[in-house]
Amino acid sequence: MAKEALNILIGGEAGQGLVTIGQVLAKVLVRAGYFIVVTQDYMSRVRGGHNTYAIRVCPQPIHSPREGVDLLIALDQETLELHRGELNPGARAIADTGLTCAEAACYNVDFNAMTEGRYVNSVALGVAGALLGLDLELVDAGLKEYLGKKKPQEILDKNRAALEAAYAHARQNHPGFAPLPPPAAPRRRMLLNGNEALALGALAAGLKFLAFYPMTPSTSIAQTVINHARDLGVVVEQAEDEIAAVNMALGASFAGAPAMITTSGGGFALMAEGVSLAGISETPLLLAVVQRPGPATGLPTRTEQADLEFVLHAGHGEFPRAILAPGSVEECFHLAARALALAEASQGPVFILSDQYLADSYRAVEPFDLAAVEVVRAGERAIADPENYLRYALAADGLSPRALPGQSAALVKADSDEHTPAGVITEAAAVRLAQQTKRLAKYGLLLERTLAPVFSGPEHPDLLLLGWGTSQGVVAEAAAELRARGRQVATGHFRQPWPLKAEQFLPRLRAARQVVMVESNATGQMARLIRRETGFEIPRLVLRYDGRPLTPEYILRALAD
Amino acid sequence: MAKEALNILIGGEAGQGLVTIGQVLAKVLVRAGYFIVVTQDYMSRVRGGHNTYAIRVCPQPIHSPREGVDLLIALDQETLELHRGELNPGARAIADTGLTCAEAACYNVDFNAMTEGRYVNSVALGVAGALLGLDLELVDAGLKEYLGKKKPQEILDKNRAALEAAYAHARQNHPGFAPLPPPAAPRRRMLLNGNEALALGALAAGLKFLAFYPMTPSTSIAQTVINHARDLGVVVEQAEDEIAAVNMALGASFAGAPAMITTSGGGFALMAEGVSLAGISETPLLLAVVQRPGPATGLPTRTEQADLEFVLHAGHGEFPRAILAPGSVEECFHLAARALALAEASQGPVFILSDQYLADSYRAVEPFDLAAVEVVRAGERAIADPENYLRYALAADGLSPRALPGQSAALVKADSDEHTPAGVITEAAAVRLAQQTKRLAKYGLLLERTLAPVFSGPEHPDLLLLGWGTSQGVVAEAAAELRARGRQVATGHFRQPWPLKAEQFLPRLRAARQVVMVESNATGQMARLIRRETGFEIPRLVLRYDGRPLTPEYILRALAD
Amino acid sequence: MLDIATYGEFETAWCPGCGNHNLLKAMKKALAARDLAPKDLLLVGGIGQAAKTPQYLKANAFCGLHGRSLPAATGARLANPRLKVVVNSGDGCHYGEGGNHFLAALRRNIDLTVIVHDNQVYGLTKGQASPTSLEGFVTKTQPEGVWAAPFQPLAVAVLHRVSLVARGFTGEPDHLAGLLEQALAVEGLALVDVLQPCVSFNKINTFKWYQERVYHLDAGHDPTDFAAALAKAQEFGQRIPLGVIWRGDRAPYSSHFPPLAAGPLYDQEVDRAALEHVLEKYF
Amino acid sequence: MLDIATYGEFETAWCPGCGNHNLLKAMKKALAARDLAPKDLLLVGGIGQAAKTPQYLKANAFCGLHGRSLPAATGARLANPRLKVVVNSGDGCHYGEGGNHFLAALRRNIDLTVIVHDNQVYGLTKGQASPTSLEGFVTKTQPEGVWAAPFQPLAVAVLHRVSLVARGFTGEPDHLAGLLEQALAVEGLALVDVLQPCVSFNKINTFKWYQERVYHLDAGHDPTDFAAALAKAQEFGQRIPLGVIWRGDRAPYSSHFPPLAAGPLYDQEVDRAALEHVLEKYF
Ligand SMILES: Cc1ncc(C[n+]2csc(CCOP(=O)(O)OP(=O)(O)O)c2C)c(N)n1
Ligand SMILES: Cc1ncc(C[n+]2csc(CCOP(=O)(O)OP(=O)(O)O)c2C)c(N)n1
Ligand code: SF4
Ligand code: SF4
Ligand SMILES: [Mg+2]
Ligand SMILES: [Mg+2]
Repeated sequence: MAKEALNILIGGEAGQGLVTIGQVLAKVLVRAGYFIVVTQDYMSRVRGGHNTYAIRVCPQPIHSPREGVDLLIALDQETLELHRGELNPGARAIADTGLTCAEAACYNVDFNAMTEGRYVNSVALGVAGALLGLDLELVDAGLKEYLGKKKPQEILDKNRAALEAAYAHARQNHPGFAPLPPPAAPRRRMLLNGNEALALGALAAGLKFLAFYPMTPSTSIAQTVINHARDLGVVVEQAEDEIAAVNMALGASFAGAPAMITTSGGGFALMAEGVSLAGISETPLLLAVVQRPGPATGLPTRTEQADLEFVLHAGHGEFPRAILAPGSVEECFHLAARALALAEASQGPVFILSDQYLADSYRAVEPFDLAAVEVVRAGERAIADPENYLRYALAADGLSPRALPGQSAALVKADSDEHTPAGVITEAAAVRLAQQTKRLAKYGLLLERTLAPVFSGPEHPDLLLLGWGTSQGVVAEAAAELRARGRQVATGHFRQPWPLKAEQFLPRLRAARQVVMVESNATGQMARLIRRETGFEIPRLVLRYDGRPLTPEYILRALAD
Repeated sequence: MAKEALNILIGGEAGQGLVTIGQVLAKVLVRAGYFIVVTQDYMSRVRGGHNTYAIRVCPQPIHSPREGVDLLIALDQETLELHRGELNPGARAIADTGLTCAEAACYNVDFNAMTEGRYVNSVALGVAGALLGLDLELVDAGLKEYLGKKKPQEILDKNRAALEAAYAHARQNHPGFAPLPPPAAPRRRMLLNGNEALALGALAAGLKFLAFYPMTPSTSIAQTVINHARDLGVVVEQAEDEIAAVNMALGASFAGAPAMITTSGGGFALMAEGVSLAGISETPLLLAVVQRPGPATGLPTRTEQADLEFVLHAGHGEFPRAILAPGSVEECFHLAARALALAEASQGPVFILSDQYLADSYRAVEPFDLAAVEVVRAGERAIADPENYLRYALAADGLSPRALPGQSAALVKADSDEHTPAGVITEAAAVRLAQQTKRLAKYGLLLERTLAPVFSGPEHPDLLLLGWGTSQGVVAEAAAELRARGRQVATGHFRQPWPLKAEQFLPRLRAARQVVMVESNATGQMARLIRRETGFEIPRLVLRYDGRPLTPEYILRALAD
Repeated sequence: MLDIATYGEFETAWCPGCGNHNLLKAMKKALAARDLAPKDLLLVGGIGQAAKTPQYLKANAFCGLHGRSLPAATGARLANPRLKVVVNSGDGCHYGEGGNHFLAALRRNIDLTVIVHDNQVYGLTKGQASPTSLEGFVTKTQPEGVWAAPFQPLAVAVLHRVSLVARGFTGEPDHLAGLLEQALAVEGLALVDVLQPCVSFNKINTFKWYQERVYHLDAGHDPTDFAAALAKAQEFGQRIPLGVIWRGDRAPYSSHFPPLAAGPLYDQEVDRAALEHVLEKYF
Repeated sequence: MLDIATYGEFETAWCPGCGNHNLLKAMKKALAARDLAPKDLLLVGGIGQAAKTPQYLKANAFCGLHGRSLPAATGARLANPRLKVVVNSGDGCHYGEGGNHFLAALRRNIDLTVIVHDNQVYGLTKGQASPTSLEGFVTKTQPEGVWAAPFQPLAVAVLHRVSLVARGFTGEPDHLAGLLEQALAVEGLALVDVLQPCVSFNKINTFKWYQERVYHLDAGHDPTDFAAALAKAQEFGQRIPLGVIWRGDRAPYSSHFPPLAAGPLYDQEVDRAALEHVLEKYF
C-alpha cells in the first residue's frame, strides 16, 4: 500500500481528550497541505471505555482508511494493549511514563513532569507534531484556535507552554521516527467531515428549516446547521420526537421553507408515516438518514449500510422517491444540495443515505464552487388564475403547480386523504386512479435525473468491484492495490441507489469477467436491488456487518478467500 | 360466468341499515345451504354518502365477487342512479314507492304503508327473501337473532310483522324474478369474514394478548378478539397509539403471552421500530396488517395490496421475518394460527397481510378442524442450568433457548442493543458478528417452513395467472372463465410471499408459455420480489389501484387489452 | 369584519345533528369577526371527524396525519409568520395519538389556535373510547367500561401557562364563536376544548348531558389567577364551566426565531456572503 | 429482607460522579428491603444513560427502545401479574420521546414502579435540552437557551391521581432508598422523579444547585390531600420538596383484567370447550 501514507491512532477513554488531539492534529495536517482520512471509533458512553481517533495522512490524495498503525498516541494502558498487534514495522507509540510500554517501538514521555499533569493532551500533541515533522507554529495555532473559544487566556498559555516543551523534548530525543514527506503543492483546503459537508451542502442550496431529534450519528448535521443558523437565517427546532420532526418539516415545507430532517435508522423508523404523507401531499422533503448498525439500538455509535431497503420502501402505499448515497465528504456536500433541489423539483421525499463512518470521517476538502450550486426556490410564485388554482391539477409529468399558502390569492389545500385536483377529499375511483397515476409519473422525472454510477478502470475488466455510498474510497483503494498487483480491475460507485437506470450500468456489469459487490451489511441489499431491477445476479458479495468500517485490506482478504 | 350464481346489491346511505339487511340475508343464505361472497364498499363517514353491500350467492362453491347486479335493493334514489348501468339481463330492483325507478326491472314496494315507515329494512328483507325463494322461517329467525341482542320484544315483533307482510306481498305480486336454484346438500357452515376468521385462528392457536389502536379495516380483528376475550381468557388493551401497541405486545410476549397487534398501513408505519426490536430482542410477535390504499390516509375504507414491500423491509437493520397472505376466509383462520406458531418458533416477527376486501368479505365456511391447529406454548419451560442460563446462547440454527421471566430461576435479559449471549450490552465486534449471524440463521428455519404457492391447472399452460394473498379466488374464477373459453390456463396463489423458495414455483413459471401477475397495486410488488429472488421477470402485470377489489371481469378485460 | 360567506358553504360528511355543524358555524363567525382573509389563514387538521373541518372552509389547508396536526402546524407557523394557523382535530387526535405533541405544543406556547372537538369518543372509527372518555364509559370495544381516568387537557394546559385556555360547547354556538374570536386574537397557544356531542357513538355525554351541566364563567373568575384557573380547569362533573379559564403572558414561541422577523422564509434568499463567511471557518 | 449483594455488582458505563451511581445503590437497598427476589423482578428500560440501569442489576430485564419503556412494561405486567415491574429511564425517555406513554400510564394507573432519572438534560446523546430543562438553559444545541417551559411531570401525575407521586435526590441516597421502598410497596403506578445530577452535561442543575434547594416534606404535608399535593408537585425553584407528594387510591390497572386473577398468561391453556362454544356463535 502507498508508502508515503502514515496511520496515526489516538486511543484512550472517552473524556480523556483524544478527540481534541485528533481534531487539532487533523486541522494542522490539512493546513500543512496533507490529505487525510479520519476514522472515529467510539463507544456509546460519555466517560471511560475505549475510543480511538485514527488519521491516515498522505501528501497525495487518499480516499480510505487503512489498517495498521504507524504512530500510536496512547492515553491509557488499554490502548497500548489493544493496538499492540496493529503496529506496522517502524511504528512508534507515544505514551506517558506511567504506562508500561514493553515494545522497543515505544516512546515514553513524562507527561506529568512537563505539565503539572494537567495539559496532557497538549503534551501528546507536541510530541506528535515533532515526530511528524510539523511546523510548531501551525500546531500552536491549531491548538489555540481549538481551545480559544472556550478557555481563558491563562489556560491557553499553559497549554501552549506544555505543547512547546513537549515539541522541543521530542525534537531533542528524536526517537528515530521518519517525519512525513513534504506535501505536494500546499493549497487551502477545508477540514470537514461527512456530516458537516452534508449540512453545508443543504445550507448552500437554500435550506431554511430543520427539525430533528438527537440521534447518533446524525446529530452533528443538525449541530452544524445550528452553528450557522443565525448567520444564515435558518429556523431549527429540536422536536419532541421523530414523528414531530418529520411532520414539522412537512408543515414548514408546505409553507415554502426548503426543509430537512436528520436522523438515524431507529428514528427514521418513526418517520415512515410522514414519508408517506410527503408522498400523497406532494410536499418536498429532504431526509438525511445516517446509518448505524441495527436492528433496534444495535451498535449506536458504529457503522453499517443496512437501511437501504428500509428507506426505499418506508411508508405505506406507493409513491416516488429518490435515494442519494454520497461516497466522500465532497459528495456529501454536492448530493445534499442536489437532493434538496430534487425534493422541490419532484415535490416529494428525497433521501441522503450516509453512515457513521463517513459522518465522522474528516478529510481535506477542496473549496466548493458555490456558483455551481443550484439554489432552491420553493413553489411557483406566479399563479396565473389564483381564483381557480388547483394544487393537484392533473399533469402528464406528474408535476402540478405548487403554490405557497399566503403567498398569493391562490388557496392551497394539501391532503393526506385521496383528493380531487382542488385538494378536497374524494372517494371516487376515477379520481383516485388519475391522482395516483399522476403522482407515480414523477418517477419519470427522477429517473431522468438519476445520477449514473461512476465507473473507473477498464471497460472489460477481469474484476469489477462495485460499491454504493460511503464505501467509494475503500473500493477505489482496494482496486488500486489489486491493479498494483497486476490485476485488471475496474470499480463502480453507485451514488444514487434509487431510481436505477439499467442502461447506466448494466453494460458495464455484463462486460466484466467477474462482478463483486461490496457492502457494509449482512445480506447484500444493493446487489439484491440490482437483480430486482435488471435481473442481473451479482454472484459474489463482500459483506461486513460487525459495525466497523470497510477497509481495502478487508476487501482484499475477502477476495482472497 | 356461472349461470346459477346471483348478485345481490344493497345500496344506500351509511346509517340507513343496509348492513343489517346484508348481514341477515347473508346469514340466512348460508343457513339455507348456499355459498356466498360478500363485498362491502363503504365510505369513510358514519352517516350519509353511498355505501353498498354485495352478496354473490350460488348453490355451488364460489370464490370471488362478480360484476353486474341481479337483485338491487335500493334504499335511496342515488343507489338506483348509480347502479342502473350494472343491472344484468333479467335483473330486478327493489325500491320504495317514493323512489323513481324508471326501469321495467323495477319492483316498487310501498315500504311506508307496510310498516309505518319505520322498519324499512325488514320490509326490504321480506321482499328479497321472497324473491330469492328463501324460507320465511329462516329469514324471520335471522332477523330476530340479529336484532335480538339490542332490541326489546315489542320492536322485534313489529319488525317481524313488517317482514312477513312484505314477504307475503312479494309472493303475491311475484315480479317475475326466478328464485335461487336449491342448494346441493345443505351442510352446517359458518358465516365469517376474513377478519373474524383471522381473529379466531389466532385465538385457536393460543393468542393471549392483543394490543391495538383502532384503524379501519383492521379494527374488526381486535373487535372479534374483544368479543370473546372474557370467554377465552385473553388480555386486550386499546393502546394510546400504535407505538404503544407494538411495544406492549412485545412486553407481553417477552413475558410469555402469545401476542398479536392489529393495524393497517398507516398505523403499521409507526410500528417499524418495534418490528426491529422484535428482531434483535428475538421476541415472537404476530402482526396482522390489513391493507388499504395509501399513501398516507389515502382511501381509508377501500382495498389495496400495496404494503408488501413495506412490510417486508420495515424496521432498520437486518433480521428474519415471515409474511403470510391469506387468499380466502378459511386461509385467514389457518394462516393466523400458523403465523402465531411461527412467531414463537422463530422468536421474531411474523406478519399476516390481508386487505379490506377480504377483511370485510363474508363467506360460507366449513367447520374448522380444531384438532389440527397447533397450539402455541411460549418459551422453554424446563431450563437445565438456570444459574447459567443464557438468553442469547449461540446456536447454529439461530434458536437460543427462550426462558420466560419469573417462570424459573433463570434470569432473562432481553436487549435492544447488541448484546452478549447473556443479554448484556456489548460493543465487541466479534460478539456482534456472532449474534447477528445467529439471528440471521433463523431465515433457514423460516425458509424450511415456508408454504409453497398453490398451483392448479396444467403444468405447461398457455397462460399462468399468478396472484398473492387476497386475490386467490378472483384469479381462480378468471382462470375458470378462460378455460371455459377453451384456453389452457393454470393459476398460482402465493399464500406466503416471504420467504420465497424458488424451487417451489420457478419450474412452474418457466413451464408456462405466458406468465401474468395479478396485483391490487400500481407497481407490481410481488412480481418485482420474484425477480429479485429468482431473476425471473414476469412480463405482464394486471394491476388495479383505484381502491376497488379485483374481479374476474377486471382481469379478463385487462388480458383482452 | 368580513362576511361569513367568505369562507364558503360546503356539503359535509358529518351526521345530521352532530355538534360539528355548530362548531363550523361558530368558527366562520369568529374568523369573520377577526377579519381573517382566507389567503392569510392556514387550517391544519389531523384525521377524524373533527379533522375534516378544514375541508369545509375556504382557506389554505394542510390535512395531515392522525395525531400529527400540531407538529405540522408548528412547522408551517415557523416558516411563515404571516399565516394565522388554526388547528382542528378531535380528542383522539390531540390527546390520544398526538398526546406527546400536545404536551410539547403547550411547553412551547407555539402560536396556534388549537380547537379540540371533544366528543369523548372516537367518532370516525365508530365509537371506541377516547382519552377523555369517562371512567365506566361502555363501548363495543370497551364492553366492561373504560378503566383509565380521563385525560385533563385544560388543567395540563394551565399548568404549562399557555396564552389562553378555554372551554366551549357546540350547544351554545354564539358563546363559542365569542370564545373562538378571543382565541384567534391571542398570540401564543390558545386552546379551546369544545364539548361536541357525537350523536352516533356517544350516548352518554349527549347534548342534554352537557346542557344540564354547563355554566358560564362570569366576571367573578379572573383568568389571570393561576390557582383559580387550575381549579376551574379541573371542573368536569355535575358542573362544567364554559368560558376563558386562563390567560397567560408567556411569549409566543415564534417570537424567539430571528429569521421570522423578516417575514416568510420563502422570501429569504441565501445570503452568499454569509455563506462564504461560514465556509471560511472550516479552512 | 434480602442482602443487597443479591442484585450483584457490575461495572457501569456511567461517568464518575454521576448521580446514577447513588440511584443504583438506593434501588438495591429498596429492592432488598422489599424482599424482591431477582426472579420475581422485571426491570424495564428505554435508551439513555438512565436506561442502562437494568444492565447493572441481577434480575430479569427488558431493555427496549428509547421512549418506549412504559408500554413494554405495561405489556409484561398485563401478561404476568406475579412480576414486580420496575421501569428506569431518563427525563428524555419518559417525558420527551415517551411523553404520550407517560400520559397513558398515568391515566391507566398501571402497576409499575416508574423511576425517572431526571437530570434535566439528554445525557447519552451529549447534552441537548430535555423536557425538564429550565427556560434559558444553554446547550451546544440550544445556543440561545431553551425557550419552552419545562414539563411538569409530578403535577400532571397528581392531576391524574395515580397511586403514588414522589421526588427524590441522588444526593440523599438513604432518603431516596426509603422513597423507592415506599414506591415498590404500592399497587398501581408509583412515580419517583429523581433529581440526578449529570456531571458531564448539566453545569447548571448540579449537585450543589439541587442541594441548595431541596427540603424534606414533613408530617405537615398530607399526601392524600389533593390540593396540597398538586401545589407541592409544582414547586420547583428556590425550593424543591423531596418526599412522597401524593398518594391516591385508584385501583391498579391490572386488577380489571379477569384472566390475570389466574396468574401468568403463559400458564393458561386454550380452553377447547370455550373455543368451540365461541365458534358455535358463527353458525
Ligand atoms: C396512524 C393512524 N392510526 C389510526 C387511524 C384511524 N383513525 C382515524 S380517525 C381516528 C380517531 C378519531 O377520533 P377523534 O380524534 O376523537 O376524532 P372524531 O372522529 O371523534 O372527531 C382513528 C383512530 C389513522 N387514521 N391513523
Ligand atoms: C428513536 C430514538 N431516537 C433517538 C435516540 C437517541 N437517544 C438515545 S438516548 C437519548 C436521550 C437520552 O436522554 P434521557 O432519556 O434524558 O437519558 P439520560 O441519558 O439523560 O439518562 C436519545 C435522544 C434513540 N436511541 N432512539
Ligand atoms: S360520528 Fe359522531 S362526531 Fe362523527 S359526524 Fe357523526 S355525530 Fe359527528
Ligand atoms: S453523561 Fe451525565 S447522566 Fe450520563 S453517565 Fe455521565 S454524568 Fe451520568
Ligand atoms: Mg372524538
Ligand atoms: Mg436525561
